[in-house]
Amino acid sequence: MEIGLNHYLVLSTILFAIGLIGVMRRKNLLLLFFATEILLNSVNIAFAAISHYYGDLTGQMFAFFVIAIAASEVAVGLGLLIVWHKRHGNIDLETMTSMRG
Amino acid sequence: MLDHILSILIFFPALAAMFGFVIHKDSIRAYGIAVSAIEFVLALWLWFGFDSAVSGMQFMEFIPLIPSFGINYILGVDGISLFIIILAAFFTLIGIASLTDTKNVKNMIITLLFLQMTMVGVFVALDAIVFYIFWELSLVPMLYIIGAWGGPLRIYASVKFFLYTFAGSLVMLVGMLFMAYFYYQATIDPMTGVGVWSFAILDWYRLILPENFQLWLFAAFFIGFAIKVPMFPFHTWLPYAHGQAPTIGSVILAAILLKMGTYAFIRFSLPLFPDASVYFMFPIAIIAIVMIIYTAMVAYAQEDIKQVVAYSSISHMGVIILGTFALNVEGITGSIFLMIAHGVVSGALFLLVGVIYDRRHTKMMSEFGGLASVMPRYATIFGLMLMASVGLPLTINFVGEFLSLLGFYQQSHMITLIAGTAIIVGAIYMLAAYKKMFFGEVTNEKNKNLPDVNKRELVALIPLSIITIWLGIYPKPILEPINNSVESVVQLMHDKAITDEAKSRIPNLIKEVEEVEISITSVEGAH
Amino acid sequence: MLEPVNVSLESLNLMTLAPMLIPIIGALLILIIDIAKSNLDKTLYVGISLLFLLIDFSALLSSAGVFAQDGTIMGVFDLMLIDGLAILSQFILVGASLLFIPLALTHKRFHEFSYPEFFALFLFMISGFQFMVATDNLILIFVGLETASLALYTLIAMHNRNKSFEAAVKYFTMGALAAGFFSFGAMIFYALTGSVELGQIATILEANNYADMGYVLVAVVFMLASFGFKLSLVPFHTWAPDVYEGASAAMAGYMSIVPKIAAFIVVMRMFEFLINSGVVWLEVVLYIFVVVTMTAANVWALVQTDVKRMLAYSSISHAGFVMVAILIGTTQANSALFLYWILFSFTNLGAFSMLWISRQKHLPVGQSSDHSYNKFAGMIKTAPVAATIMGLFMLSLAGLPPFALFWGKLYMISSAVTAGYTVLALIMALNSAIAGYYYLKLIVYMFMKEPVVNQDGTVYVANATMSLKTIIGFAAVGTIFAVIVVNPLLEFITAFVYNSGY
Amino acid sequence: MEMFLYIALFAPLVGSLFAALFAASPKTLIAGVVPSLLLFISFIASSILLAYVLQTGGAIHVEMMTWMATGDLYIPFGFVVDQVSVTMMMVVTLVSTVVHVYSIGYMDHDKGFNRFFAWLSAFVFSMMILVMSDNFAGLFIGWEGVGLCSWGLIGFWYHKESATWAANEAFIMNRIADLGMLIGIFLVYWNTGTLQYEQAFAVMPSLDTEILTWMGIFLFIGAMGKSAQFPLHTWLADAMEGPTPVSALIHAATMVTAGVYLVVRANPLYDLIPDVGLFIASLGAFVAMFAASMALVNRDMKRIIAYSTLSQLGYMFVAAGLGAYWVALFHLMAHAFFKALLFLGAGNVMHAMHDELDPFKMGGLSKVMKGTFVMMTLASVALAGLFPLAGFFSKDLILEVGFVQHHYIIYSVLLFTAGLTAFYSFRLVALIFHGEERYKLFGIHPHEAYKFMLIAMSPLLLLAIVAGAMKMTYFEMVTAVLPATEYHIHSEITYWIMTIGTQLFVIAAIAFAYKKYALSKVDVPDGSSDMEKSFIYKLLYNQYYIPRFYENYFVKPYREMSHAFWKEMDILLVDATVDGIAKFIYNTGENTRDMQSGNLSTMLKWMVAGTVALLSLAVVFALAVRYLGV
Amino acid sequence: MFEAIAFYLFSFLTITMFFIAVTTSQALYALTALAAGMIFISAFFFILGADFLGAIQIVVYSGAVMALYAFGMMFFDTTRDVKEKQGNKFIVVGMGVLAAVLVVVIFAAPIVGDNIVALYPMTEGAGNTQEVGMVLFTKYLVPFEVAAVMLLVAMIAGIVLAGKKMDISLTLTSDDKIEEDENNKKVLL
Repeated sequence: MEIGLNHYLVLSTILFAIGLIGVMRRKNLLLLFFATEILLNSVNIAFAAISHYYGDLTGQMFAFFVIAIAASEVAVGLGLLIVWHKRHGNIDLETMTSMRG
Repeated sequence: MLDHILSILIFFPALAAMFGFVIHKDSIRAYGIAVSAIEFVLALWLWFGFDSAVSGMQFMEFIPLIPSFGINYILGVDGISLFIIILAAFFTLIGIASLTDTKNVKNMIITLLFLQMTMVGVFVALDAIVFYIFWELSLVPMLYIIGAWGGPLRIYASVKFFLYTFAGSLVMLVGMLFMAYFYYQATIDPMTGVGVWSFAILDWYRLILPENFQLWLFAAFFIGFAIKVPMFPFHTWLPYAHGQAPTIGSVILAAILLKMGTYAFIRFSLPLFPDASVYFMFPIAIIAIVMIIYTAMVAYAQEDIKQVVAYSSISHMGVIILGTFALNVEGITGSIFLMIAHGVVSGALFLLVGVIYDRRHTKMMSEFGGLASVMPRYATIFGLMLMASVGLPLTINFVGEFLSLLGFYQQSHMITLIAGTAIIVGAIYMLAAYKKMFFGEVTNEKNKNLPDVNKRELVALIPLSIITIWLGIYPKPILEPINNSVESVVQLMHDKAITDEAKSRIPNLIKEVEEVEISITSVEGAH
Repeated sequence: MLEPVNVSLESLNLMTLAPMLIPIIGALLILIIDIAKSNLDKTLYVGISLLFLLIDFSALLSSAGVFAQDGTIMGVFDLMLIDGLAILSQFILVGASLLFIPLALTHKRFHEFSYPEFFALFLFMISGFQFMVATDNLILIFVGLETASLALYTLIAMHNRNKSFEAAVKYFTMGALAAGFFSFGAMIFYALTGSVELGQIATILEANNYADMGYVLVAVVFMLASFGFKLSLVPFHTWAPDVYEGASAAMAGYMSIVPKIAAFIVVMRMFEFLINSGVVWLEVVLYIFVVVTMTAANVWALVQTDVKRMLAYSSISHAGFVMVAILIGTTQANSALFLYWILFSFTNLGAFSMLWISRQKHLPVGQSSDHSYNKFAGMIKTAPVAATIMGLFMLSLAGLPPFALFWGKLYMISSAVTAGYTVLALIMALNSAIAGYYYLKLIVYMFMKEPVVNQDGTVYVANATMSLKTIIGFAAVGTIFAVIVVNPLLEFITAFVYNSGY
Repeated sequence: MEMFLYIALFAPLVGSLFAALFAASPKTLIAGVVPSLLLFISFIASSILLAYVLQTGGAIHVEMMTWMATGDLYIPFGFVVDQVSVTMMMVVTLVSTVVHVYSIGYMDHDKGFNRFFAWLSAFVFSMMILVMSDNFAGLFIGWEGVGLCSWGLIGFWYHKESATWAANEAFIMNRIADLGMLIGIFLVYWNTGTLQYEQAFAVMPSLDTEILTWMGIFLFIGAMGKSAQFPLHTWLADAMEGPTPVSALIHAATMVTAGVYLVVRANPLYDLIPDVGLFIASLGAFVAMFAASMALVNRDMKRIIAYSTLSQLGYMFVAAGLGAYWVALFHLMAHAFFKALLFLGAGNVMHAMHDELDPFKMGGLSKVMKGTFVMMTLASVALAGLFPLAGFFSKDLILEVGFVQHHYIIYSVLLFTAGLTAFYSFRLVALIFHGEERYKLFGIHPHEAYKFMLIAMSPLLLLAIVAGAMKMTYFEMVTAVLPATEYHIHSEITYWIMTIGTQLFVIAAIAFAYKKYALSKVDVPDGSSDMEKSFIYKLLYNQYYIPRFYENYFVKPYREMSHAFWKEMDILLVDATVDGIAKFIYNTGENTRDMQSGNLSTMLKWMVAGTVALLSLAVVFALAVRYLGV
Repeated sequence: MFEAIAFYLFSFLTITMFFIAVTTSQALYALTALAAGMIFISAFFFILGADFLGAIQIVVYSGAVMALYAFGMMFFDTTRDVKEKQGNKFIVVGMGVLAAVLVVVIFAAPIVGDNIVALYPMTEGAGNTQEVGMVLFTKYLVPFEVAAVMLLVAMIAGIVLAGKKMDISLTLTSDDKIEEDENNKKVLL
């Protein structure tokens, strides 16, 4: 039973889907950010796998930068959450509906 | 100076309007009159310098605008457009001279001057895009005039006016782009594979399109023009626009703006798509009949005198359309003449309605009655204009109406017979309205002491009355240049026609073909 | 063993980096100055930003000169790609930024401009966008995009009021999702071709004759979702109205132009080869996208009661309109995209600036939003010049000739016509007509109603300073006399686009 | 001679404009005198022209200027004075001079004195254009011009509802016919290429009969309107709302005969289409009797005379239709004289009776109004066609034409009508001038009209008496341009039997009328007598219910339809569709804006939903490619 | 064989962990599960020979990011149960699953591997870190530097947003008030 590239791709997809579910169902912003991390991580697996199977380093590069991006996003995201929390005392996205229509 | 007179005619009022901002509001009226009088003199000068014997374009101007896309500032005037330009200048002049609104006169006059720029521009533009620019731009001042000085429903009316026309002309724009593209296709040099973009109308004239292309393009242009005219069933903006607009707005709308549509038919639809014109002749004629009879009946049912005149405009525009689609010299000449005639007469009628509105602040006919004894001069001028509107011989309208119907008779007897009821139904609503307003005893106390027309109003009305009769008796100075230009249009159509039907419908005037046609064979391959 | 790599400095073509490095240097300078001495006036930072943007602009000019001579330049291990698209889009990016920065000099004091960091982040953001458009490497695109986006989220939030936080959080969260989509799409492309460079990807896919159509399509779907978000295509547009409303008007205007042109460039690079090699599916989907985006956004704009929100929806609609260029994919269409966007920048930035100068710190009495239509009622009476200028922008946005945007629309529709998209051309035309309504609505309020908010008109220029007025005047003049510049612009653009192979 | 032509033509116009100068000012005598003088000048000029025509036998043809010229169409203002038009000119100028002078007295107390003369002279001018024009378009100018003036004059007392209504009715009815005329003109133009009489008629023989038939029919429709032939006749009776001189001039002597003039003028055309001619004759005969029957019971003096006019027009059309153009023209002339006289006499009576029109309320006026009495009686005699007055010569001639051409039905109808004519004419005379002085019941003190009015009428009286004598001169003159057919009954005996028989029949009718209305006691009818209850009486009295029919089946539906078109169609259908489209778009926005709920979670879901939707599309497509090889 | 077992084991573990991370109502569980999932992912990296990446994964994610989140959680006090109202769960899960299924349908087919050339092939005998460094500092030097800028941006953003200066909004304070405060030398800026 050879584990091929497609296996990794399917795994990546499943994790991505989980991330999507999380993005859609989470109302707590912090937990929602968790889900976005999952999205990026799932892609990283695939990149590493492709890189491996093709014997090409570009995939690893991509994954490397994705990690960097994920880290930066956390910083900005938490900053925004802090500001919001200071003002409202919660980080529930249901409270963010002052603009609509 | 005559070399650039068209540009001067266009931009002088606009520049003057700019300067108008710094004029004090007490003297703005004098300023407006002066500017429009100069403009009118310039227009007359144009007429003076115009060579009636020449059928082609005169005073052509050319400035490259976007040459890489074939858009250039090309102007020119021929017999077809000359008189509408003069009419536009004339109506702006008397419009300003007889202006009675006192609210924001300054804005009004500046707007009118801008409007004048666009009106002149439309009729002298020989580049489709330049034409389109002025065509669209004319909506803005009118929107403002209706919306800012109009009646209680003014906003609805102005927005409706704007959007309806705007939507229609956008479809037309697509048609223009197609036209330019076909020209490009036709001029592709087989060596380089590169064609020439051109939006110049005269270039387009040289293009012969396959019939099905003509049909589609005709339809695209038609929507734009039909809404502007307005043709049934696209006419419903007009009663609102007229009903709500201030007097000056209605006057200019009826006298000039509506003519843009019919003018465009003659400038674009006929020579560009002769076969499609023949193909659609009868459907359009039927629409014209509906316009004539149906709107005349609706006019009869109106309670507001201004609406009567508004609907009557539509009815008359039906005759103009009919004459245009007679596709022969008599009909087209007649329709152009009727454009001018209707401009004068309906303009005058709206002015007259304005006169009574200024005095009583109502336009409902039931409020009046017996005005003939209170305001005899008013009644007389109104009567004259009414008779002109009804198309009595020796008034200006008759010449146009007669020629239009005469022209169409060659194409269809039955339709002309039905369309001819214009003279009956027209008389019905006009006489009924006149009777309600002027005849009978003066029953309403408020009407007992109405002053008759004053000097300012006469300044506008007398010239119009004189023109109405003068051109009714002696239309030749106008008919002749129109005729010459129309003959070249008809000949062009005949030469360009590709179907046998069209060849037989459009008369051959047996003149030497001046231009070599570019035939498109490659257009089919475009899609 | 790894061989040592020999790199000659010439082959790196470091000059290709210059335009991106200049704003970074400017940003760092600002940060350093702030560290050295705090509490300096914002005019200094505005000046520095302007200065560096101008240098950037001239650097771009020299790149343009080089491009005109030698054609496309690759640099730094072939990572940087300076072609016509990159240069044109950077001109728009930097040009619009030049127009934006002076808007910081408002009469009233707003929170974000009290930070030197604001200007630093702004310059970083520009550099991020510049990187994004000047490469065909998905990694650099991604990194540039994120740099710019993260800065942008912060800039929005720095306006410091509830709505701007809300806007920033919404934008951020959806942006994170879009980033996920992007990386997933890139991953599939990589899986397919073993490359993350768009040129390479195109070559390999074509060589394979699109054997893995399924993979390609899935990749395209995720890319579409990701850039659909950036370009605010329906249904990925939902952030746009809220973010525009939450951000300051100036920022909103800026956002309607700059991030989108960057995204357009990437989309053009990414989809053009697919469309041209006959991926019917993409054509169909893009067709649906542009039609839905144009129409739906227009329809929603109709029912808005707030001018800024209306402009937000209108910007969405314009984006849909321009997306047509991507769908058509001819040289004419791509040139039209740039022409349209340049003209749009003028007009839209002008319109938002008009909102900006009428901005008050507190809601006007009886108003529920900053820029409700009601606030502008009767403006012609109280502030005639401002009303006229605003009306001008509205007419231009509506595509009324001869104002700026008309020429863009004209050329865009013409490109549809030329490419045989007749129905699409008609839909575009009719959408312009629908759009006419809501632009007209503002004109109606300004010109035809009686004033309700105040009688002296000061509210409309409450925030005005010389620099704001200059920018608005500049935009207005550009809007009116666009016809003069269209021809040289068009020739310039067409040459650049054509020589880049698009 | 051209100068006289222009004088004859433009003198009335000058008079009209002169009077119009004073239109808005209070009564000025000069505004009446000057136009009358000018008309007299016109009359003199016409007479000179007549003399010229008589002498030379030629025609004067001038072309003043171009009117319309476009394409192949060329219409000048061209005028021709030939035997036919000069006859008409004479009639017109003479009668109108008389009427003008008469009106100075008649309109003496009217506020609109000046305006009246402006209109009246304008009418004469139009009529002159009508008869003098050398082409169909010029004819049409006059045609419409007289229509306009007729409108202005019928509605002269515009404060009266009935007057203005009648004016509009007249105008509109005429317009209906004018459409026919216009189409006729178009037919002429497109088939002959010109509108000049001479050239057009020259081409006509070479044309298809069918086309000619249509031409004839449409032109005749025009004539039917102006000459108030059935079914377009109702306006004429209503037109009596105008001042009486107007009725005399327009609705008796001149305008209504324009139709006859047209047929006569177009004789080369109608000669080519005898079928249409027969139709015209039959219609004429029908109208003659039809109108006479209505005159029998009417109780409005002016209407009775109007019906009589209608009836006589029928006679003229019989003659014209049967090709006896010169007879028609001759009767036209004679009729103009005695009918105008009759109307003017009626005007005197009205004045005397303070605008009372019901002859049943008069009676015995012969004592106070001797002059008028004589004139009206003589005019009635002429109308009845008794020897030796004008009517005898002209009317009997028409009977003969019918007889000679073997149209016996037409002949009998006309003969019978002659009796009716005599009856109603003398019924009127008897009721007005004889019997009890019923007017006293109403407290009226009648008085004779001004002397000068009577003097003004005298030329007409003279002509009514002697016109018949000019028959042969006239015949010789007009046959230069009209077909010179003489109508002689071959057998002398038949001729005498017929003539005397006719005369006796007429006299009997007169006697009957006198017996019934002058010698026996007459009550003012109150609807109670048996006769008044009879169906025939009601039918006749209500004008065969035709006006009501028109009101119910044309006017009312038109009004209702107009209203429906406006309210139901224009507003509820056409405009509502336009607004509906706009509203639909707007409401779509209103209904779907909830998509933008402002909730971040929903936004994210939309994004994912969009992606999933795209994915499904992509996968379906991809699978199709993979497995179906699309 | 070993590879297969490892793959399935870690697949199971990551999927489970991430699933818990998105479904649990306990924020702490979610955080822990996420951190665990991250670490399991690094296992894949090691399996695939991307040692450098695996190391980075553990350091950056489990070290830095998770720590940040943990601090955040403490700050926001979300350690208690999070009540999340759910609308229609079916839509959420349905769309997620559908997305997965759709993509998986495509991914089930092998990729046509023609014409793929490794641009930056792995070199025999060099360590992964060495290889990565080689590429990173040549070809990807620019993205690397940009990433540095991005981190700088993120840092500034974090500082600015969380800073004290954001507490009082100039945007909402009227200009007069600001003047006054400045004149009173209150430290606002």
